Amino acid sequence: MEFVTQSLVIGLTENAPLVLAAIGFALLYRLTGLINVAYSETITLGAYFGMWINTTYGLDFYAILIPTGILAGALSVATYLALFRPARHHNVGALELIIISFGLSIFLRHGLQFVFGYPERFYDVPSPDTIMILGVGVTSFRLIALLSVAILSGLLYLFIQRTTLGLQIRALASDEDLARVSGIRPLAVTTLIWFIAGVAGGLAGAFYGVGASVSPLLGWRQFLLILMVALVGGSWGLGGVIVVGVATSVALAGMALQFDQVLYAQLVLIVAFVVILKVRGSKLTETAKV
Amino acid sequence: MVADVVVAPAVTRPRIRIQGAVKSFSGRVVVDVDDLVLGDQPIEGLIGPNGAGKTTLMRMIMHSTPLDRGTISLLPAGGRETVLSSLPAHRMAHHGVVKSNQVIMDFDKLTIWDSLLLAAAEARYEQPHRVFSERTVFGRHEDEIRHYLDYFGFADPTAFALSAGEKKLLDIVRCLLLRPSFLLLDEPTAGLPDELTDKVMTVVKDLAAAGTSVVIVEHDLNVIWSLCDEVLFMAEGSVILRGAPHEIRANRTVVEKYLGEGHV
Amino acid sequence: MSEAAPSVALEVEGLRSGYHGVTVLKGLDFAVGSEIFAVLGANGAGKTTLLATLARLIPLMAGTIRFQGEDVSALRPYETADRGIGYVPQEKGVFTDLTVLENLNVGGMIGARSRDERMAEVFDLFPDLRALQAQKAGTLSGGESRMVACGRALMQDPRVLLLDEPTAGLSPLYVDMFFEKIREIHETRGVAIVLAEQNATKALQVADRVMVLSLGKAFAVMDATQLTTQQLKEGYRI
Amino acid sequence: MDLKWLDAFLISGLFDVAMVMGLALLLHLQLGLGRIANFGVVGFWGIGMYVYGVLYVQVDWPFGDPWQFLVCAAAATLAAGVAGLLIGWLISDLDTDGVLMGTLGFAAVVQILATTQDDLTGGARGMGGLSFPYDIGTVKQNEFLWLAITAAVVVVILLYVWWVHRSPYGRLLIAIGGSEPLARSLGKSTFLTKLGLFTVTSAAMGFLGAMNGVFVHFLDIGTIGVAVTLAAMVGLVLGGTARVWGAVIGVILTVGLFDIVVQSYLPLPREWYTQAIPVLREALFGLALILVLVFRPLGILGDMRRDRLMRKIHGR
Repeated sequence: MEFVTQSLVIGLTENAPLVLAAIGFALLYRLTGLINVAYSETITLGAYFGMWINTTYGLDFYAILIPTGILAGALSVATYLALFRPARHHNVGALELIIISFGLSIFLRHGLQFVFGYPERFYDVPSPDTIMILGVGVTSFRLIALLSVAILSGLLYLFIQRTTLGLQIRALASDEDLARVSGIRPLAVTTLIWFIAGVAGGLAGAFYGVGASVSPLLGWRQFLLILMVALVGGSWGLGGVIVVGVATSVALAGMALQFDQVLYAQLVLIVAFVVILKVRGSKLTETAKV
Repeated sequence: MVADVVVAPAVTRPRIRIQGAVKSFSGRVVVDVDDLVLGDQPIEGLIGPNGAGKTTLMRMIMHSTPLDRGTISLLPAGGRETVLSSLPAHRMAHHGVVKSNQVIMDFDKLTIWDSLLLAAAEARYEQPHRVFSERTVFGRHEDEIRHYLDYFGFADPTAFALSAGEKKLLDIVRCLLLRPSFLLLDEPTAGLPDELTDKVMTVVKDLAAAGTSVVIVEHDLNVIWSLCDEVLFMAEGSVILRGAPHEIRANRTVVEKYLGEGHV
Repeated sequence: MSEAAPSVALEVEGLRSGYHGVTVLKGLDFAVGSEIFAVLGANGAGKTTLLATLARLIPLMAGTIRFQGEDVSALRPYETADRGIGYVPQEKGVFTDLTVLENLNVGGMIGARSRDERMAEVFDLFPDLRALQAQKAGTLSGGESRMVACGRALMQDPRVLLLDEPTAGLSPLYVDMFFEKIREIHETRGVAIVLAEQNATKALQVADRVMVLSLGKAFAVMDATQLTTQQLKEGYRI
Repeated sequence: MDLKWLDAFLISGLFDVAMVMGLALLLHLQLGLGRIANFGVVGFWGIGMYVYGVLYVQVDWPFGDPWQFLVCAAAATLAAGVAGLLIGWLISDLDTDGVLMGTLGFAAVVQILATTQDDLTGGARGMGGLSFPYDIGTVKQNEFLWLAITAAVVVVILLYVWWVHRSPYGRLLIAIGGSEPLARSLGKSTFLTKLGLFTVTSAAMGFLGAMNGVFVHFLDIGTIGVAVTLAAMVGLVLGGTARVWGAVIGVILTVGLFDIVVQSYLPLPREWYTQAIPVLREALFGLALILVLVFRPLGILGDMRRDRLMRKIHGR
C-alpha cells in the first residue's frame, strides 16, 4: 500500500511536466502529422527563457509563466514559418521533415551548449518547504507544479474542445480538404497550433527547470518519453495522452522505487511502449491503396 | 441472389470462390457477397453503379483490404484449393492471382526496364547475398520483356515512365510478367489512347485463350460489351445478375440501377 | 433567403482538369443560373472531378470558372467558401472525429447571420439531427451523415451548393427524402444547386436543366424535360 | 616504416572519417534505398563495440590475438545482427513515426545497459584493456595499420553497396522504399526483405563498432551518444542519400573537413579544444542537415540515375 501511494505521489509530482509536454507534442503531431524532434528544445528553451526572466528581472516564478509561454510559443511559430513551412512548399517528404527536425534539435541543443556551456543553472527561487502527503515528503514547488500542470492541461483541453478556434484546429486535423472547403484558413490555424504547442512545451520546460536545474540537455532527456506517450496515447485523443502520460509518470516512479537503478525503469518503459506500438501497428494494417 | 444462368464450368480454368464475404466501412456495408464463383468463363466483366463495391471486392480478393468475415479461395486448374483470405497480400502473386491498379501507381525511382525486371525477378535472386545475379535475371527475362516493350511501343524503356498512359500501361505489363493464372483488371483502359486500349484487349484475349481467367472492371461499357464472355452486374455490395453481355445490356434491372427506376 | 440570386451563378468556360496528369474533364462549357442543375453520367464520367474542381480543391489545367461574375479560377477553397460556394463531397462529407453539433458549427463560422438562426433552419430541414447533436459523426449511419454533411454546407449560407451524389449508397426511403429536401433548399432559400448524380430518374424529377457527362465531355446540356431515355442510354453507353 | 609525416591527430581524424563513412554507407542502404529512417545507428554500432569490449577484456580466452580479436569481433557482429533482426521485426510494419521511436528507443536501451551493467562495462567510469590484435612496432605504426585495415573494410562495404545498386536486390529495396503496397502486389515480401536488410546492415554496423573499440582502446558511454548517428546521417544527406558515392563525398566534406582540417590546422584558441569544439561540431552538423534538406533535399549528387545505370549495364 505504501508503495502504491509513494509511486502515485512521487510520480505525479515529479513527472507532472511530462503530461503537459506530451499534450503539446501530440497536438502538433495530430494536426500536422509531423514528429517534431526539436520539440525537446522548445522545452529546454522554455526553461532557459523562464530562468532568464526570473534571474534578470527578479520576478516571482508564477509571474514568469506568461512571458515564458509567449516566448516559447513565438519560437515554435518561428521554426514553423522559417523552416517547416518552406520545406513543405519545396515538397520535402515526411521522412525528410523528421530528419530536418532532428537536425534543428541538435543545432539548438548544441548552440545552447556553446553559448551557456555545460554547468547546470538554477532558478532564483526561495527554497521550498517540504510537505508530507500520504507519508511522502514533497516540496511545495513540485506540488504547485502539479497543480499548475493540472490546471494548464485542463485549460488546454477546454480550449481545444470548447472554443471556436479549438474547433477549427480539430476540424483541420480531422480532414484537411473538408476543412478548406468549409472556409478554414489552414495557415492561420496551423500557426496557432504551433504557438499552442510551443506554449505547452515552454511551460513544461519552466516546471522541469524550477523543479531541478536547467541544462541544454533538459528537453532531450525527456524526448523519448514524450514521443512514446504522444504516439501511444495520442490514438485515443488528448484524453488518451493525459491518461497515458499520468500512467507513465506513476509507473516510472514506482519502478524507480523497486529497482536499484532508475535507468531500469526507463528501460522497461521503452520496451513496453515499443511492444504496444508493434501490437497495435500490426492491427492497423488497414486498406492499402492497391 | 444470383440469377440462375447456369454455365457448365470449364474444368481447366482457375476459379475464385467467394463465400459469405462482408466488408463494411464505418458502419456502411460496402460488400456483402453470399456465394460467388469467378472464372467459369475466360473473360468476365464486373459492372455496376458507383459505390456498388466492385473495387472493394477486387481488393478483398487480393487481401489488400481485410475481410470482416467470410472466405475467398482459389480453385486452381487441377490442384488443391487455397484459402486466399488467410494469406498475406504478397502471397497472391505466388498463386498466380494478380491485379492491375485503378489508381496510377508507379515506382518513381525505377525506370521502365527496372520496373519490369522487378516484376519478373524470382525471390531467390533478390537476397542480400546475391548481389551478382543481375545478369542471370536479365538473361532469363530479357526476351519476354523485350516482347512486351516492342508490342506496346514504349518510347524509351531505359528511362522513366512519364505520362499517365505510360504508367498505366507499365502497370499492366508488370501484371503480365507475373504470369497470372487469374488476372483482375481494375479499369485497365482509363487514360489510355484508343489504339493502346485495343492492344491491351488483344493481349487479354490471348491470355484468356491460353487458360488464364480474367475479371475486368471497366467504366467504359463499350469495352465490356465487346470483350467479355460473361458480365456480372453488381449493386449495393452484391452481384445481382450475371449473364451474357447482350442479356445484361437488355436487362431492366441493370438499366434501372444505372439510370434510376422508371427509365426503361 | 428572400434575396434573389443573380441570374447566372456559375459560368464555366473551356474547363479542363484531372488528377496525376490524367485529364479527366476534356473541355467543358456551361452556365448555371438560379436553378437545379443536374450533372448526370456513368462511373468515371468525371462528375466528382467536376465538382471538386468547382470547389477549387483540384487545380484547373485550362479554362475559367466565374462565380457571380467574378473569376474564381485561382482562388483557394476557403476563399470560394467565403464568397458563397458550398460543397458536399461524395461520401467523405463529415468530420468523423467531431460531433454532429461541431460539424454544423464548423460550417457556421462563415457568414454574417447569427449562427443560432441558421442552426435552427438546418434542424427544421433535417429534424432527425436534433436528437443526434452530441453524437460523433463517424458513428452515424450513411443517411444521417449525409444530412450532417448537407447541414454543414448550408450553415455556410451558400449561394451555390455543389452536391456530389448525395444519395449514393442510401436506402430508397432516404433517397426520396433527400430529393425532396434538395427541392426545398432551392425553393425556400434561392440557392442554386449543382447536383452530380448517377440516378438519372431521381435527378430529372428535381432538376431544371441537365448536363450528361460521358468520358469527360458534355454529351448533352438541355432542359430536364427534353432529355430522352435513348440519349441517356447513349450517354451511359448501356 | 617512417611515419613522421603522420601526426596522431591526423591518424585519428582519418580513422573517424573511415568509421563514419562505413556507417553512412550502411545507412544509405536503409535510408537511401529502403527509406527506413534509422535514428539509432549508434545503438547497433555501440552494441558491437561493447560486446566486443566485454568479451575481449572480461573473458579468459584460451587463445591470444589475432584469434581473440576474430572470435570477439564475430560475436559482436552476431550480437548486432540479432539486435538488427529484433528491431527490424519490431519496426518493419510500422510507419516512420514508429521507426523513429523504435530505433531511438533501441539506442537509448544500449546506452542504459552500458551504464547500468557497470560490473561488465565499467559504466560511466569507462573500460580499458583493449589493444590491437597485433604489435608491429611503435604505437603510431600499429595505429596506422589499423587505419589501413579499417579503410579496407570500408572499401569492401562500398563495393558491396556499389553491387547492390546493380542487383535485383537493390532494385527491390528501391521499390520498397518507393511504394510498399505496390511491391507487395508484385509478390515481394516487403516485411522479410526489410528484416533481412536491417539484420545485415546492423551486423555490419556492429562489426564497425568492434573495430572502433580496438582503435580507441577505452570504451566510454560518452562515445555512444547521438553524435554518431548524426555524423553518419549528415554525411549521407549532404553527399546524397540516394547515391553510392553520396556517403563518401558527404562524410569527407563533413567529418573530414571538421575533424581533420578544422581541428588540426585552424588556429583556434587552445581552451576551445576540450569543450567548445565538439559542441560547435554538432551544432554545425545539425545546421548542415537542415540547410541541405530544405534547399537541396537530394544532396550534392542529387537523385539516383537509374536510367543511366540501366543503359550502362544492359545497353540501350
